[in-house]
Amino acid sequence: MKFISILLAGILINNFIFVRFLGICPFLGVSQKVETAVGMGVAVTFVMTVASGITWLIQHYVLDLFGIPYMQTVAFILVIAALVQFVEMVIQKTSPTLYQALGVYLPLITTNCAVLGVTVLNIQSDHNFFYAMVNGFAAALGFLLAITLMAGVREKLEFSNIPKSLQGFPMAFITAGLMAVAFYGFQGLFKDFLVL
Amino acid sequence: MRLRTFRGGIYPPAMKGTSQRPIVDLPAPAHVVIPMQQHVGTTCSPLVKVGDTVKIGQKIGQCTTFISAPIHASISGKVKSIGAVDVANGNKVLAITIENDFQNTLVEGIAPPPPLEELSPAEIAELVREAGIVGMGGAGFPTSVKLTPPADVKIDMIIINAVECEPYLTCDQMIIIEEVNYMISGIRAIMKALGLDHACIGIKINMEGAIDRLHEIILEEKGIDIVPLVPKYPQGEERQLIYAVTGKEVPSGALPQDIGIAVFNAATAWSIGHLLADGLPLTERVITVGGAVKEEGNYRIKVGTTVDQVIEMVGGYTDTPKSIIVGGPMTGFGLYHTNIPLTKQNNGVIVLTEEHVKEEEMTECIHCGQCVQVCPARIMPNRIAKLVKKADVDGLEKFNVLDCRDCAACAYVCPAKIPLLHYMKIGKNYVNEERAKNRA
Amino acid sequence: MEENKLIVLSAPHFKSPLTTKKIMFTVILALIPAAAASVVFFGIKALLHILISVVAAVATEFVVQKLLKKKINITDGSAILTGLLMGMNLPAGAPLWIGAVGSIFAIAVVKEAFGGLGQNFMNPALAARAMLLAAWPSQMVSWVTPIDAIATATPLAIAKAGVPDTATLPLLWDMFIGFVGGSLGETSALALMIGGIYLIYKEIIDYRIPLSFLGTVFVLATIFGVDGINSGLFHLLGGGVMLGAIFMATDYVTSPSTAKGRWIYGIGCGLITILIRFWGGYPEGVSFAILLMNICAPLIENYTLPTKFGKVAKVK
Amino acid sequence: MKNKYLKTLTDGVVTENPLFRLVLGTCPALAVSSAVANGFWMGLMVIFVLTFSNMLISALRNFIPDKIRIPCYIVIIATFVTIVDLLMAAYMHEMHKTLGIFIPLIVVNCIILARAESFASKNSILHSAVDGIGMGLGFMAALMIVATFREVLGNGTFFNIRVLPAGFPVAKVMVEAPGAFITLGLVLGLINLITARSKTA
Repeated sequence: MKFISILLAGILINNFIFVRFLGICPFLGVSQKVETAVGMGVAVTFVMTVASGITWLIQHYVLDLFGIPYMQTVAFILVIAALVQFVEMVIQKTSPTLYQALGVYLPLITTNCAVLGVTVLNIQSDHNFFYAMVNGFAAALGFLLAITLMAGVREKLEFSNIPKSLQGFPMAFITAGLMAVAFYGFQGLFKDFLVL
Repeated sequence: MRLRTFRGGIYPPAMKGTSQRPIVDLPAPAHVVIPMQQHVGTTCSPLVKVGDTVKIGQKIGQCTTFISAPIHASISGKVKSIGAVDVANGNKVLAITIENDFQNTLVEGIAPPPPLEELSPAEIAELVREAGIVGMGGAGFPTSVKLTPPADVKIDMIIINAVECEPYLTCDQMIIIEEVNYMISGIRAIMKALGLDHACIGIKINMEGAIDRLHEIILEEKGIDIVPLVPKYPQGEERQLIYAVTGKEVPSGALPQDIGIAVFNAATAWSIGHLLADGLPLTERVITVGGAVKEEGNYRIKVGTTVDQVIEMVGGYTDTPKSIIVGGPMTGFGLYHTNIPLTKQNNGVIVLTEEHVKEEEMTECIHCGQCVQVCPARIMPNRIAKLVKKADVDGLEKFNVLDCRDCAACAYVCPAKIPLLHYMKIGKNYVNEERAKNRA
Repeated sequence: MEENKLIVLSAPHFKSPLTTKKIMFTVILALIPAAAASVVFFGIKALLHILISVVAAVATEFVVQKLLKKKINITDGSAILTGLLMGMNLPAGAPLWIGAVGSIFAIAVVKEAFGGLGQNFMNPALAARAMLLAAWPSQMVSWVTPIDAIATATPLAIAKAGVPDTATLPLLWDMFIGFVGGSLGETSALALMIGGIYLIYKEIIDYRIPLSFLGTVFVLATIFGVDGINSGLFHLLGGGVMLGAIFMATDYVTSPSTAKGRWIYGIGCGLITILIRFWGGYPEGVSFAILLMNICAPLIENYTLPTKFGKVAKVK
Repeated sequence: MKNKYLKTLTDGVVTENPLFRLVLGTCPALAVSSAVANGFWMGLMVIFVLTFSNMLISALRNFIPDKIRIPCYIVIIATFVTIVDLLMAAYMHEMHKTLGIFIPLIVVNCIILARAESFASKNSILHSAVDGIGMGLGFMAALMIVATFREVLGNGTFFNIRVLPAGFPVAKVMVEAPGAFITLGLVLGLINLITARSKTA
């Protein structure tokens, strides 16, 4: 149950983009085309899930053990940066096609605050190792959903005659705002069943 | 019997007020203007000079390439001038103007050909070619070319297009009612030329008189079937007709002959029938004159009669014309002036008044999707129009703009009054240019 | 011969008499029964709500188009329609200014900011309604009973509040006629259906969206409903499903234009509606369902492109 | 000399305002602009981190190997972020709780890394410090402008002082997610409009 709860919460109810404001930069920057948006979303999903696991281990077996929890930010960001580098190298070696598809997005992920955000939140909400990874995965799926939908809408808006001063970022924000209103519909979903 | 049809399409008002008007022979005009291109393919070169005397049926335009059709004088008289004139589709084409001497002299050597039983397929094709017969439904594709398919193509089905789905036009209907025998003998010739013993006639169920006439006649005619079709536009579009009759879709980018089907217009078969009867090349045809003219009706005219001559002969306008169209109102050409010669291809002259020609205000596309619902090619005119505005060639390829068959159903239904057909044509140009560039 | 007066247009030279404007006014006409019903049930307040919303919408359209130096086309009826829908989506007990704010937001931010007619991605009236609900939650649920205008809850809210008690639930017949609490325009299923049938008969709207939307709601509510209280019929007649399925989900601009896409879109609307009604935080989910499907519409359309004629393995 | 610093400062606040012109640091901008006070404190922290990280990176710019410069920058930034995090936790406990996760997330605020990469690694310590202050101030000002709209309309207060009458029906949505996105979008549009006008004028 908790597994489903976390998934639903991450994807719909507490969507990282529309509710928590995490990962806005790539959400706005890489959502012009559905194809690239999906690529970015998939890359983020992978990194967030793995990063959630690794940072959980670091927190519990390094930081807590040595009594230096205040080093969390520094340690986590380094782990994420290293992880992204590592993933990039592995993908490049093992699957050139995947690398071609995701390669360009990987370096951008380091500064995606959703990644650091979810790892910190995992620790704050006392998830165990498994649920930390589930949470990372769910949050990333939420990101994937949001960025894909956004890209779909923006592809359509390409043909719209948007007033000049609203073109680009302003319009992207307004669009995201309207999407956030729609996501209100998921608030309180399954609140009698969910265990969070 | 369940009526057959295709997916999509529209029901424009039929406006077929002329549907029971007998064919009237219009007198030969004082002069005719005969363009040297009345068909798909290469332009013919004139065989006569200014001042020459010509006779009815005399070959005056000749071309040596395979895809073309020779051109004949439709009246006897003197060649007054040779030069470029405006034709219906907006182009300028070399034309021969002949002044009528009203002697109606036939050219020597015109005689009925031997009976069909004695002709070989090649001889039939050659007769048709020499008579200058082309697709008379509007496209103008040389009929002889269709009668001699390439060696690797096996035609196993003949469909006669008697659908006449455009509003106003009724000339094919009257041909069937009054002169069905010519059409049938033409169909027989086509069957023989292609070595088949079977043909289908696709016809709309609401063609009063014509259907009954056909039913009467085919009781005696073996191997000719009637396929009644839903009176929908563009049922007469070649691919939609084939689909309705056979259930087969002509593959995108391919020709009907690639799936073994050949389609001939009813009027084309009719003119082959006439050729077999009297040996006279194609110099006359039947057109519908409709709209705001005194005597609406179906008229037999000499090829090369101009639009203003026709209108004068039918008694002139009854109201101020706003738009004059050669062909049907869906796919025909709007004229800038009426000094335009009518060719073998043209099946109608329609005079529209204020009632139908409104310069409606265009609004933004409201994405109603009507064009998508009606498109017989099942492409998305709404998206294509937007892509054309952005000159997005890749997008246009992706949205299959080249599959558009110019039926104009999209532009007909568009509530925003966006000239979608116009955009589709531009889109096709973009893609074709890009492809040509890539080939180069 | 007045040759130079000939008008040469690109083919076709015949066009259907239907125009954007006619479509808009036909939809407005189809909404009149429901609007009239709302005035009958909720009195002069309903009329005021509707009038204020319409006037605000048209005025906003005018001002924005003037400011953007665009062609003024407030007569095309689209702003009137948005205003009308806005007004009909308000509870009778709401303060009068709220419709004006909603209309201004709908036209200025949801419609004109995206380029105006035909270019927005969300239904303006619905987006504004959801925004109002988020901004003023208490005012936007100030339902009153018809005629005597006593504060009440909507049938859906009663059903959601807990163990369904047949005594407090309104009769299905009342819900069909519209004699229950709810947004102005949504209560009378009868009046809405009259409008809907008229629109389908006039071929203004495609039957696919209302049919799949209502069908999904009916089927799911029947499956998951409890003891005939939360029944399929109850969920069809209660809340804004009728209004939404007939007048809002069918908004051309924000729904897919492909036939297959419209089925998916309608089913999606129904699914999310039931999801929110049965397990969500709100008693009513129609607006959110349609808004969420608005967001999905471009993707749905892109994945349901019609198969072009003759798309078969190439001969030879 | 003086002009150069002044220009850097005004660049940061006005012409190259990180939020309004460069559209960087949008996550915290959306998250903390629900109240002016939040914006103010977030801005202050960003000024602190940005100035010091700029100075340190500028000081070390000749010693950091080019290949690993980004990780080095991140470590430096993360260190300063940890310092403000701890300071806030100690002295501004309420505010620390309100801003929550967005304090550690200053690390990945693109403004800071962007300035390190594009400015501090190429300029003198003093100049980099001025740039940090300018950019930070610009960010803070932008946050507070957006927050003003949101707090006044959404809560009826400005810097926690009530400015709208008590009965005024404030729009709750303004302090929530949709309000954040739409306000920022509209403010950005407005600024584009003003810039375009002033350029043509």
